[in-house]
Amino acid sequence: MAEARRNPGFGGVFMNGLITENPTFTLMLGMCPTLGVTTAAMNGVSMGLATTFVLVFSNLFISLLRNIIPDKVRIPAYIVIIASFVTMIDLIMQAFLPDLRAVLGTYIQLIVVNCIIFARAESFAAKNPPLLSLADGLGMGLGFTVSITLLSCIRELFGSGSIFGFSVMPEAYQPMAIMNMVPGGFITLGLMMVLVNFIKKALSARKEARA
Amino acid sequence: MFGKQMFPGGVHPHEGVGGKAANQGNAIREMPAPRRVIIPLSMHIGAPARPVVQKGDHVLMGQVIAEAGGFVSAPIHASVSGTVLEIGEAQMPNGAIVRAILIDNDFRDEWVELHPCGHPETLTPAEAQQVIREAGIVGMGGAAFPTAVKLTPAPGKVIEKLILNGAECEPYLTADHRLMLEKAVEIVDGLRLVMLAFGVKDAIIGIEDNKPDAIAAMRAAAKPVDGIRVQALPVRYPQGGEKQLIYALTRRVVPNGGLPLDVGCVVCNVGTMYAIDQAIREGRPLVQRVTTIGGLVQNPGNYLVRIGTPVRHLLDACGGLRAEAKMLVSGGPMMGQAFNNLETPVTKGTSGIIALGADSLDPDEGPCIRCGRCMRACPMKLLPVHMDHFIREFNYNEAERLGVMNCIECGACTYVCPAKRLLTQSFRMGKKVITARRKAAAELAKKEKEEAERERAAREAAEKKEG
Amino acid sequence: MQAKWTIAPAPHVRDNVTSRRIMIDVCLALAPAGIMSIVYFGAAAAGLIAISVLTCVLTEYLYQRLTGAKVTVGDWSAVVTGLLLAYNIPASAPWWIPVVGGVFAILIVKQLFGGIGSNFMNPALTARAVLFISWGSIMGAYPATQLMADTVSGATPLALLAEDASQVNLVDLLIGNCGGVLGETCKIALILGGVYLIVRGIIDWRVPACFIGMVFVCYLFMGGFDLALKEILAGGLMLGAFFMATDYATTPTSVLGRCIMGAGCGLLCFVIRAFANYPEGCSFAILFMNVATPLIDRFTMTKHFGEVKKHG
Amino acid sequence: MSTFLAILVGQILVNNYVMCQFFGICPFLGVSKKFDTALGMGLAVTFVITVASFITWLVQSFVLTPFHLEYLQTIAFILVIAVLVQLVEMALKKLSYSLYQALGVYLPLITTNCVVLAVAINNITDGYNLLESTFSGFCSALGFTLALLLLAGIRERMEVSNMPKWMQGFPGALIMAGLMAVAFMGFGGLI
Repeated sequence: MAEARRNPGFGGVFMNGLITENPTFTLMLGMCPTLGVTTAAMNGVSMGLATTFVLVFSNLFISLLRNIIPDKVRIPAYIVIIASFVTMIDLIMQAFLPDLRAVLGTYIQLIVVNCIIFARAESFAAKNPPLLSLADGLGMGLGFTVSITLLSCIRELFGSGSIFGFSVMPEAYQPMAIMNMVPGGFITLGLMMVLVNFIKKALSARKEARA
Repeated sequence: MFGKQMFPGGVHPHEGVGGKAANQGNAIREMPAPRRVIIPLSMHIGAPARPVVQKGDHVLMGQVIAEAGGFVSAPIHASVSGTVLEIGEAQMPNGAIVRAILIDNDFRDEWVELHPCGHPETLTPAEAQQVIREAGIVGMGGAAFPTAVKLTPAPGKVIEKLILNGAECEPYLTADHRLMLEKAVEIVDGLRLVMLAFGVKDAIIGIEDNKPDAIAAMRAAAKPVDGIRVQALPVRYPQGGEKQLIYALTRRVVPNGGLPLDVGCVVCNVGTMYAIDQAIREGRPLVQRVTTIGGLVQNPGNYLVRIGTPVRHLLDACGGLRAEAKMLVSGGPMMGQAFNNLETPVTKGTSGIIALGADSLDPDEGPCIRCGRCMRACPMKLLPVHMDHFIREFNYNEAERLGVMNCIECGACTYVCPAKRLLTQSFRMGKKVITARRKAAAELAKKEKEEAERERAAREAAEKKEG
Repeated sequence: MQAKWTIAPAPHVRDNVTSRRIMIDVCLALAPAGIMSIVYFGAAAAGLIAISVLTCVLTEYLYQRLTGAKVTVGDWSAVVTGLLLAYNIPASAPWWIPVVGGVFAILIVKQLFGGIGSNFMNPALTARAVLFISWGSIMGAYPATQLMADTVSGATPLALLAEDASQVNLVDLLIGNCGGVLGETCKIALILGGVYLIVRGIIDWRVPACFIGMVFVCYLFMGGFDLALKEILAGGLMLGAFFMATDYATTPTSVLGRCIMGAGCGLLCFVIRAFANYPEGCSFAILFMNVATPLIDRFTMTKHFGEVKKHG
Repeated sequence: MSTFLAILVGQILVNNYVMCQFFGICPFLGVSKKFDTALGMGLAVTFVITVASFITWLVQSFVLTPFHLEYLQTIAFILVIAVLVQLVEMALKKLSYSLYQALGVYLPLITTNCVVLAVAINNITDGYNLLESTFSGFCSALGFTLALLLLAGIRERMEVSNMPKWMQGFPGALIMAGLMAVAFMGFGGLI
């Protein structure tokens, strides 16, 4: 793992989560919400921020408690910590953003089983001091947010002809309804990854050429 | 189960210029002996023969010039009288360079003294095997497996049925066809003698029904003999494949990895049976064979050729090649080997020399379109499309699981493939790799066992010392 | 004078059937239905067919040029996809429908998975389904044929059958004088093409037989002979059974597998037609069976010759 | 009876959790490389979901609702599932070691398989009774297994085809899944 090799500071860990090990495009974690809620850009941002909230606090708390929690019961313990924060954000949303909560539906509750959170708890927060864990949570969370916002922008653009609810396509454009449905999600993300693979290949080729 | 088709799968390969139609009317003619014969020492399956003559020796026709190199092997006889030029090399149709005895012909055709068998109808199995072995007879359909070995059943196995292969399913080839027409009596006689020697009550001669004259001739010859039946078979390649023929004639299925004897059958080519008859009745060893020269040659024909005659001599005798000829094949076009050295000699297994034109050159391979034609063409009911995909991905384990080792390399799948993929070639390669791996694994296991043995011995010795 | 003789692995004779010839044969078999569609729907049909074929061929060509792959447009498979896609579009569709469909079919369904033979779903059908889901109002609007009486304009035979079988005239169904997408209306032309393919040995007769037979039997139990007969002649069943459920790359390779494919398509087609949202179940039925094809292949592997138990 | 048929067809085809609702995508993409592992995962998931549906319904009906603790649903259910997975693992180890060897590796992954939690929550939201909940769980799991096996079959086939390099792995699997989802859309409105 990258964090074992060098000793990056707060910023390094943050950037690592945001770009180098972007949870969606590199680690391929948290696919269900990535695909499930990204029919509109607004949903993507909200889901991303909600996940970030949970990720930051669960990482922080798990890191704080990492020397107290016995190894044997660590998984149930993590789950309880994560589930508490998920319940918290769920109740907050129900109270202040009931419409959004209704759109995102079960996916908010399902943040608890989002493998990004679990994976970061297990592989980072359990081994690193609180501040770094916080940075990791923030980086990963925002990386996730950026990715799913991007995905939801594309899907909203083609599927509804708008971005964040603002119409951007010409009048004559007939929305491509399938982009709002399951196949559209899979295929758009797949194509984005093909593109990422392309770019990575081009970058590594350039790096090799320079070396 | 497979209806009139007689065996699963199969194809109808088409023929070009100089095919069966052009050649089946040409009676067997004796090819004049060449100035020099090149007799390879390994033209059969098994160990190479060991030369027993030296450079400068004078040899007579039919004289043993090399003795069998093991149980699965065959002796080799001089096909001309003359002087041994050297023990040199020859290139075989498959490109391999093997040791060979070169003899300069003195054109006197002096035979050694022949010893016909005194009591041909009361031979014991052992005597018959000995006669056949000493005559150097191997399977003349192309595989060249020593016939005496084939006729030696493993303990507990009995030869119930003798099957004579007169299918000649390869396109272009007509040598067996002509032989059955012209030597029907001798072939049936040979078959009868073998049946008597091995106590076989039942023999079937399978002939594809595109040779009605041969069927009639063989039926006429077989009529006076009890227990011999001539069976017409539908035309379908590879009808002459051992397992396919056994199934078509007896409905018995040779188990995978097994031999025909596992189902009580022995299959012999008609040419082989003719050679056996010659060996028993006249004491003649195998020094010449009938070979078809077909395709794009000026005068196609069926010739009685001395073993060791270079192809160049054959082609010259047929008036040379036509200008369109692009490829030379030893054997039939489906399974034969393309070669480019005109000094390649005719061997005991050379059933034909075929010249093919530009349409036989390999077209570009396209991607597989999964049409499934290869699966329906495969006479072994394998799944060529899947095996090929695995082998090209170097996934030999999966290919092995799908049964690539049972591939008989008949070429039917490659023939039908619309994408022109070299399926058979892919399986040949896969089989080679898998065989090599098995061998390596066996050797490793053996080594480990030895190692363990040695360690144990050492430990015991040490214990003893301490004790 | 040692001549240069070619060395190549056996066998040295090849059948003269090539992938290209197979595809050209399929195009030929599709031709009668195309001609009939132009007769029924006029220049709009011709235009859509041309755009669709052109898009498919061009997409394949450009993709292969851009990625440096071998250009294989010469094998005619893109033309087949283009034709099939066009046949699944109603005559009233705007020009961009076949363009979007063609790019999707060739680029995403076919080339991204490796081109001809590697795709696991029928490109034309998948594109049709995507278009249908996205622009249901365009794809689901079936204009009347030029020869049709005004009274029944618009409604497809399938929709009419769902209400009352006696509304549909059998002869109209057969000659194709009824609403529907371009290529599916004239059943006689489709059957002609299908029989041609069967005779030429290009498709396995078992697939259309199982497919159509299954739908027939299902409807026979549900609504009797008249309904069953009209159901198999209505909608895209003939087009699907002869030309799409027999697509090599996306259907099982074994004989038994192909029978299962046909029967499965028939059953699903019946279920979707009779009970689901979409009036036309044929495309989705075939697509679902395409998805199941690798599994069918897996479980219908034949035993080798010699693996069987000894016969008596 | 018709309720059960509706649940059966609905959970397997029409509202397939993976193909129509985006649940359980991580194991769906992660464990579908080989048919055999996909089968093992499918069986393990089927077992866990069926039992989890049963228990979570009991928990909801006899603990959460009577004590007005509905807001603790997420915590309660996920704990039940986590404990259940642990118990199943231990039980399998004791009772059938061969089964444990076959399925054991997949069990820890199931805790974070959101299908399990989603099914449990949806059972309550849809107002199913105990039997319906259990049956719905079983059918959902079958639907998950079906999708998993279908994708595994396709991926095994693609392994030996000439798929371009940049499609191999996740991108290819995602697009395959997308095309599969197109096929599943045909079942819309079946119930």
